Amino acid sequence: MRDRATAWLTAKSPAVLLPVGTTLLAFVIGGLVVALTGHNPGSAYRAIFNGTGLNYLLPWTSSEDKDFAALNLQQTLIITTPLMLTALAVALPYRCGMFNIGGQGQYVAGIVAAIVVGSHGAGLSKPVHLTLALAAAALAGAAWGGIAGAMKATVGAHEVISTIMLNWIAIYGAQYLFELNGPLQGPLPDVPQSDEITSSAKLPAVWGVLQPLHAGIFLALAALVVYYVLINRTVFGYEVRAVGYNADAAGYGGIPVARSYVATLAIGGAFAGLAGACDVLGWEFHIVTNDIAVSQIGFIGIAVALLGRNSAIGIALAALLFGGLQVGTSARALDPTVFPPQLAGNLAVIIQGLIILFIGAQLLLVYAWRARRRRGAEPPPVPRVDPTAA
Amino acid sequence: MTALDRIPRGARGVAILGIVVGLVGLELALPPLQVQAAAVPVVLGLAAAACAIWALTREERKLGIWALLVAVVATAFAIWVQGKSDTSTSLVVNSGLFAATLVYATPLAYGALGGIFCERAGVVNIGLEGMMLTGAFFGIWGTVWSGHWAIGLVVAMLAGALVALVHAVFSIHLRADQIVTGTAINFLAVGVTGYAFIDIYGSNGTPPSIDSVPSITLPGIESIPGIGGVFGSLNLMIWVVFVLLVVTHLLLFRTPIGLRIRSVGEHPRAADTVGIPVYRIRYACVMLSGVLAALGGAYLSVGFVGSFGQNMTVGRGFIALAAVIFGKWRPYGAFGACLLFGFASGLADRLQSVAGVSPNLLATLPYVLTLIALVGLVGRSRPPAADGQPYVKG
Amino acid sequence: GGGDSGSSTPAAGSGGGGGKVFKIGLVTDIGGLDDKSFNHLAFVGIQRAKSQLGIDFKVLESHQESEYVPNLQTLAAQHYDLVIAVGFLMDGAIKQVAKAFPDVNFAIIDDAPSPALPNVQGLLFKEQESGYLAGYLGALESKSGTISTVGGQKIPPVDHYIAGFQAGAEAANPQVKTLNDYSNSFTDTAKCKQLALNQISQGSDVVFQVAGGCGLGALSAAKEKNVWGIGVDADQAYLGDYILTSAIKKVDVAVFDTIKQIVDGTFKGGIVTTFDATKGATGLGAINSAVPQSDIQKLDDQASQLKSGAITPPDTVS
Amino acid sequence: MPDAPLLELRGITKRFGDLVANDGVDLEVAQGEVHALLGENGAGKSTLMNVLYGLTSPDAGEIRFDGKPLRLRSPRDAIDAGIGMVHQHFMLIPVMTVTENIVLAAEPREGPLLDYGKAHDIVRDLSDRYGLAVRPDERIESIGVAQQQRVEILKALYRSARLLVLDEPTAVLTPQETSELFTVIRSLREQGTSIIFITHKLNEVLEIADRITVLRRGKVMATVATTGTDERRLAELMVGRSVQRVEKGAAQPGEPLLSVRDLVVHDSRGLEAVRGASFDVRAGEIVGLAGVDGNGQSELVEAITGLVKPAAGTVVADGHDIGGHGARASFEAGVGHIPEDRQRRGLVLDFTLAENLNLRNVRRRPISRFGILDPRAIAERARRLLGEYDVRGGGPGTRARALSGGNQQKVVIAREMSGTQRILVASQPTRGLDVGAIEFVHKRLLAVRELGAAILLVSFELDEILALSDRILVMYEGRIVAEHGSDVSESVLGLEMMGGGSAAAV
Ligand SMILES: Nc1ncnc2c1ncn2[C@@H]1O[C@H](COP(=O)(O)OP(=O)(O)OP(=O)(O)O)[C@@H](O)[C@H]1O
Ligand SMILES: Nc1ncnc2c1ncn2[C@@H]1O[C@H](COP(=O)(O)OP(=O)(O)OP(=O)(O)O)[C@@H](O)[C@H]1O
Ligand SMILES: [Mg+2]
Ligand SMILES: [Mg+2]
Repeated sequence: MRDRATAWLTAKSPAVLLPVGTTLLAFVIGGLVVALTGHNPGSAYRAIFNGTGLNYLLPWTSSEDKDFAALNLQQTLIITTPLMLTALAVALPYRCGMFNIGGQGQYVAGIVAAIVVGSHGAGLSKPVHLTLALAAAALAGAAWGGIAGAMKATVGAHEVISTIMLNWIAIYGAQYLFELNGPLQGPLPDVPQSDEITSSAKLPAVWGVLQPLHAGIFLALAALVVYYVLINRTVFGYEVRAVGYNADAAGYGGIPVARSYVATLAIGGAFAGLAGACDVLGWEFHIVTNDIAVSQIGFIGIAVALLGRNSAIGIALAALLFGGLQVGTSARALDPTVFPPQLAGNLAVIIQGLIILFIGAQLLLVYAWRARRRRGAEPPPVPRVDPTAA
Repeated sequence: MTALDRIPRGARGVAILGIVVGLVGLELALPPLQVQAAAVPVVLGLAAAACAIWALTREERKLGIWALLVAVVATAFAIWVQGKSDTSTSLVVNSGLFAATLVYATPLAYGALGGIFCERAGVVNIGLEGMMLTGAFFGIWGTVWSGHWAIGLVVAMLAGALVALVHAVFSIHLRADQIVTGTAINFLAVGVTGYAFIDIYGSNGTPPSIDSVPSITLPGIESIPGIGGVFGSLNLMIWVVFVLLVVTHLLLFRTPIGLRIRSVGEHPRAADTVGIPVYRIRYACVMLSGVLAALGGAYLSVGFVGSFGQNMTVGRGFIALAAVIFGKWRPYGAFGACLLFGFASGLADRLQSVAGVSPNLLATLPYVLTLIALVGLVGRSRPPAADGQPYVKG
Repeated sequence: GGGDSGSSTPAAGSGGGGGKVFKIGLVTDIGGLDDKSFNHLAFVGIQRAKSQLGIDFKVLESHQESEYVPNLQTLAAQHYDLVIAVGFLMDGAIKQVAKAFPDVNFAIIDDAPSPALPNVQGLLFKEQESGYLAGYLGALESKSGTISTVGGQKIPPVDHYIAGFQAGAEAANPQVKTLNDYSNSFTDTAKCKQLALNQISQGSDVVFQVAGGCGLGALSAAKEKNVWGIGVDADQAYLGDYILTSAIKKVDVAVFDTIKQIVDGTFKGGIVTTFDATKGATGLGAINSAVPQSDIQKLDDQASQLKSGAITPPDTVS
Repeated sequence: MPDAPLLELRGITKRFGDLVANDGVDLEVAQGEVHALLGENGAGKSTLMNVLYGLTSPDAGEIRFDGKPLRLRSPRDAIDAGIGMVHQHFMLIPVMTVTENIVLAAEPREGPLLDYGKAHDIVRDLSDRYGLAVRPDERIESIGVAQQQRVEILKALYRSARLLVLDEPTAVLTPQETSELFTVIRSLREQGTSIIFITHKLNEVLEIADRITVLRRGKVMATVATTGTDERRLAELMVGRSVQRVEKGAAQPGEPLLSVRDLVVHDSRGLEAVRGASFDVRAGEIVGLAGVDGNGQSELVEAITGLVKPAAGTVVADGHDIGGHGARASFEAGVGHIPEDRQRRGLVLDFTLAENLNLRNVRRRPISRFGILDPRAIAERARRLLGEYDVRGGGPGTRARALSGGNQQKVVIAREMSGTQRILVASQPTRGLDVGAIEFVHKRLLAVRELGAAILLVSFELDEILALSDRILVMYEGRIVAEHGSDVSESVLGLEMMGGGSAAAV
């Protein structure tokens, strides 16, 4: 019995204990920094945790706290939703050996398309209109990602450069569309803002009032499942992984390598486009030019994907972590006597950075582990990407 | 043997001819000549395009695309310019444009040189942005604290090295995913500099007058028309980046240490087997990269604007990273990419007042031009073979 | 947690209300408290209200757009007496929250919610008045006859300033040439500086920045090239003696006044209060001592015409 | 033989997890001795040498060099002590030149700069002194493996190695190149250099070594003097059983299955590598393609298997024109392909064995249906093939990277020879394999020939070509310059491969 338990532990340790252990370590070190700045890490963390709304799930949370917790949990999940999708936009090309920094641009492309379709066609029935708006966003994201893919497949243009450039083109382009006197500016003459989404194109609310959690979360979860199945259970996914690991061998095996590049960047872009649609059809309902450049959803998606090791479950957890951090470190959650409001925002960013850093370095513990067992503790290999993929 | 024999023959030569003809068409339309007949650039443009196509059909792809690009862009620009009055043309194309090109290119160039060192040694550095931001803040902080810009720059370099050390420890020894670590660096830099900025300087920001990096004026050159407006008086840090550029090139490609750095980035095990200390070199290069990127940030704050603002680098580190790849991990290539980007940024600025186009639309210009250049001119780039891969000894 | 009302010990109340300590909430937009612009000034105003009116306050800084509604909602749910939203970006959010909390009073800066809501007061500024005076003075002091503006983004508060500036400049000197560029960013100081340098090379010798923190770059260009700089929103004369003046927008006054209405029991929703020259909320900051007295008199004349309504500067840039 | 040994290894033990790669190994090498190290794939030879070179630290044991104990913290220490090593997988940097690779980490300087002129002279001197001709300015990636090997040896000699380790140096060499290498080894021996020589080829061992140590599963089986032993005895020591040469029956060729006509193929630099090759391979025969590396064999194979588009000419497989239609079309037409580089092309090393085994037929039923994979079918097929081809060291879920070279090759062969393939292009199918594994591969090739397959065998090993082929083609500078029956002599082939012989006159 004991042997079996040990064997299980040995087998599962790398997958289960390491992330948990390093997350803990991350929080400990983050706490040290908080303490260094003269604050109590314990209460800071309690505030952050409660700020995420996850205390809603704890049985001992009092009922008046529960309302507030519910609000926060809704907001956490509202952010988690697009993060899961923009992370997928990174993960899928990553499996194909490419590094898509362009999630942000693809997300913006999705926003634009969702607004154009979602603010017109008021007469349509909800399912039709909603589907059209989502599809348009996915297509726009796919097109934006596909450009980078096509450039790589045809002239070998490095996707890191092209996606960075496409991000800014999308951002400034969208600002142009909705700016004062811009071609898609909404009805208010002196507000640089788009049209409103008509009610027939809004994602249904599922929990809460005012800015409730919307059905986009199911869309994102479904996308995770799609991703999982696509990568692990389909011929397409098999081919993508083969290209990612070894494009030479894939070509030898008869796999169309160039097509895989285009397809994965396009599908990734579609995920990011859907993220844009979720935000705009789920809770924003319009876009103001100022918001376009400020949004970081696509960029954070990169970290989410890598932290989640490009696996569906990992992405879900990492997105929740990031969503929780963003909401948990919001000013609502932090006591101004502990975190002066002028500094709270930056302290929150520092804590987020530390957590990414330490969770990213899972191998910190692998190190200790390997001292005892030289083999077996390696995390599953992922293809090498970024400037690596030629 | 006549002079004709020395002209490059065949498709190459024709493509080069096309480029020259296209540029001549443009030059004729610009001050001081300003030929006002649309036929001139059109004819020359067509001739250039013909050369380009001739070359393209004879398998001279790269130069052919160059020539085609020049033909189209130069002709379009020349015709557009002809429709404009004298003054609006000279508003756009003047020595200020080239000076602005250098100003925009300089922080990118520092960042890109840093990126080259890091990636040549096999460590991907997506944290350039954060390192630049760190340098921007600590450059100001050091200058204010000491009263001397030089000390400010030293402080910036130290801060950059320290941040880079974090990147180095995590990606070299702990073998974390280098992209995750870089992302974390970017977060940390925003948080730390923002926190310190507000904590130290409050709401009015950094002091209004700080000791700033001097400009070097070259009296002889200053008075030369054209060139004088560009190079006559340049910030010291711009001259430094020129020097660093040459030094980096020599170091990487002409010295033993450069050979070793490149070997570590290409094939760390091979380097290890001849006794090169892989980890030490990687540490040194990553930290050097932090130092250089921090200088780029410090150029923005101490060198150029004389103040710090939260997140004032706004993505320049990413552009620098793109320049590294664009330039195929070579200093001159990357610098060329920085210049291209700087030129396009300066051009977009200047077009605002004359073009009557939305400033937002114009703001896409540098990115669009980079994309076009990427497709047309650069093509495939091969990174150092071990870039991004942690090295495991034994 | 998190349900606790924020601030430290309430000061001894001086305002009315029989010892009741009023709770005032402030929600910033994504520019944050350190935007060197309205968020910061709103914070100044609420701090002043605390020390002078003895109110208790809580500030919620928004780091992303999705926080607007929950931030407003949180304060409203905690029965704050007044919740102030800073910036037109919160237009949509405040409409939603105000409808859900009809018993809570709201105010929003730089926005006139339409249709009007019974518990929301819009607080607008005639930035064009400040811009007008700045442009007028700038044209008077310009030797080259060319003056310029660097805007952050083409958004209403920015364009109000610029439109007024251009009108004022023309009023002072019909031959004046005005240049205008946008940096498309409120943070990229280097870009603002580059734009200003470009304008200066085109002859501008007065540069008016309308770009928040980014605009410091534009002013730095003015300093470097020995031309006049004009600050925005707050009085930026502290930057040095190259500052000609600053176009002021007293968000702090608006915030303080509105809080005072609450304390005095005179607050009304469903209306838009316009803060203008007559309220002393727009105008110029300190004027550089190098400006000749005769010019200051002309300027004063314009200012009084603005107050009287004889001059109404435009608020859109052509 | 001099009395005091130059190198003594005592009780070296190295574990990787539960695996004991070296188990108390003792080894002595005398000054000026060529000492051969023999053993199956995975016996622990490379590991032992990595220990000796400071690349890995042993868990136990002692190294004495020159009579003194030697502590190795890194290869630097080994180099300083006078140990040089040519690794099994070359430690050369592909994008750098021959000169740069040789002087790396011990560069001649001129002030702060690298003195390229002097570096050239160094390389030229060395290559003259040891008779190892290289082109100093070529990049490693554009020279052949034999050249690369010389560069590796020069690298070690430049560092004044007194003990030179050669890990499987001949695996990639032609007979001529091998005998050139032996000349070099002999001259080194005469100059007092000691050499540890690892190979799987017993005849070479007998030819060049003074003494032989055989490893099996990490343990030393025996150390014997070369005089007084023979191939059979060594093979038995290595494998633990007797190994026979494969015997093949007479061929019964049928109709041509693979027809190549006037094929012209360009290499990656756009130069003509194949200049009009024409030949047939018929059902039930093995056609051997002999030639020195770099004479267009690789390009020929790539064109037949759809990896590159031929510039001219046709390839017809089983009635289908497959020239330039891609790798899939080629495989669909029945052409299996054992690629020359199993790690670059043949396998996705990070895929599991099951995934690798189904690389070719992943779009077919029952492996997938409507684009959805059937994991059970995949695993089932993999398990069957792994059993059938006797792949050891892992199951369907094991990653290919974790297998030894021999077993990796078996996986490739299993995939390419199973199913309905009627044509097989086998490129260097036994490169780097031990005698047992070679025996297995050869038996398999003959077995499919019996079943009526057409096999094109490309190999630098004349032994192999002669042992297996029914007909032999010789390729030189992109052309088929000669054709023989299986009874041709090695020397004739050798001459023709070098451009000599009757064909040269054509
Ligand atoms: N880094 C490593 N980690 C784990 N196991 C290893 C490692 N290196 C070698 N091994 C294992 O040690 C054993 C000995 O390998 P080694 O490379 O020494 O064999 P070899 O005799 O050189 O084989 P070959 O003839 O194929 O070259 C093998 O079973 C191999 O799987
Ligand atoms: N990290 C590792 N984990 C497990 N085994 C490893 C590892 N690295 C190397 N090996 C094993 O070490 C052995 C020797 O590796 P090497 O690269 O020398 O291959 P090889 O067996 O000699 O192959 P070849 O026959 O192609 O030369 C292989 O059997 C391989 O399985
Ligand atoms: Mg070996
Ligand atoms: Mg081997």
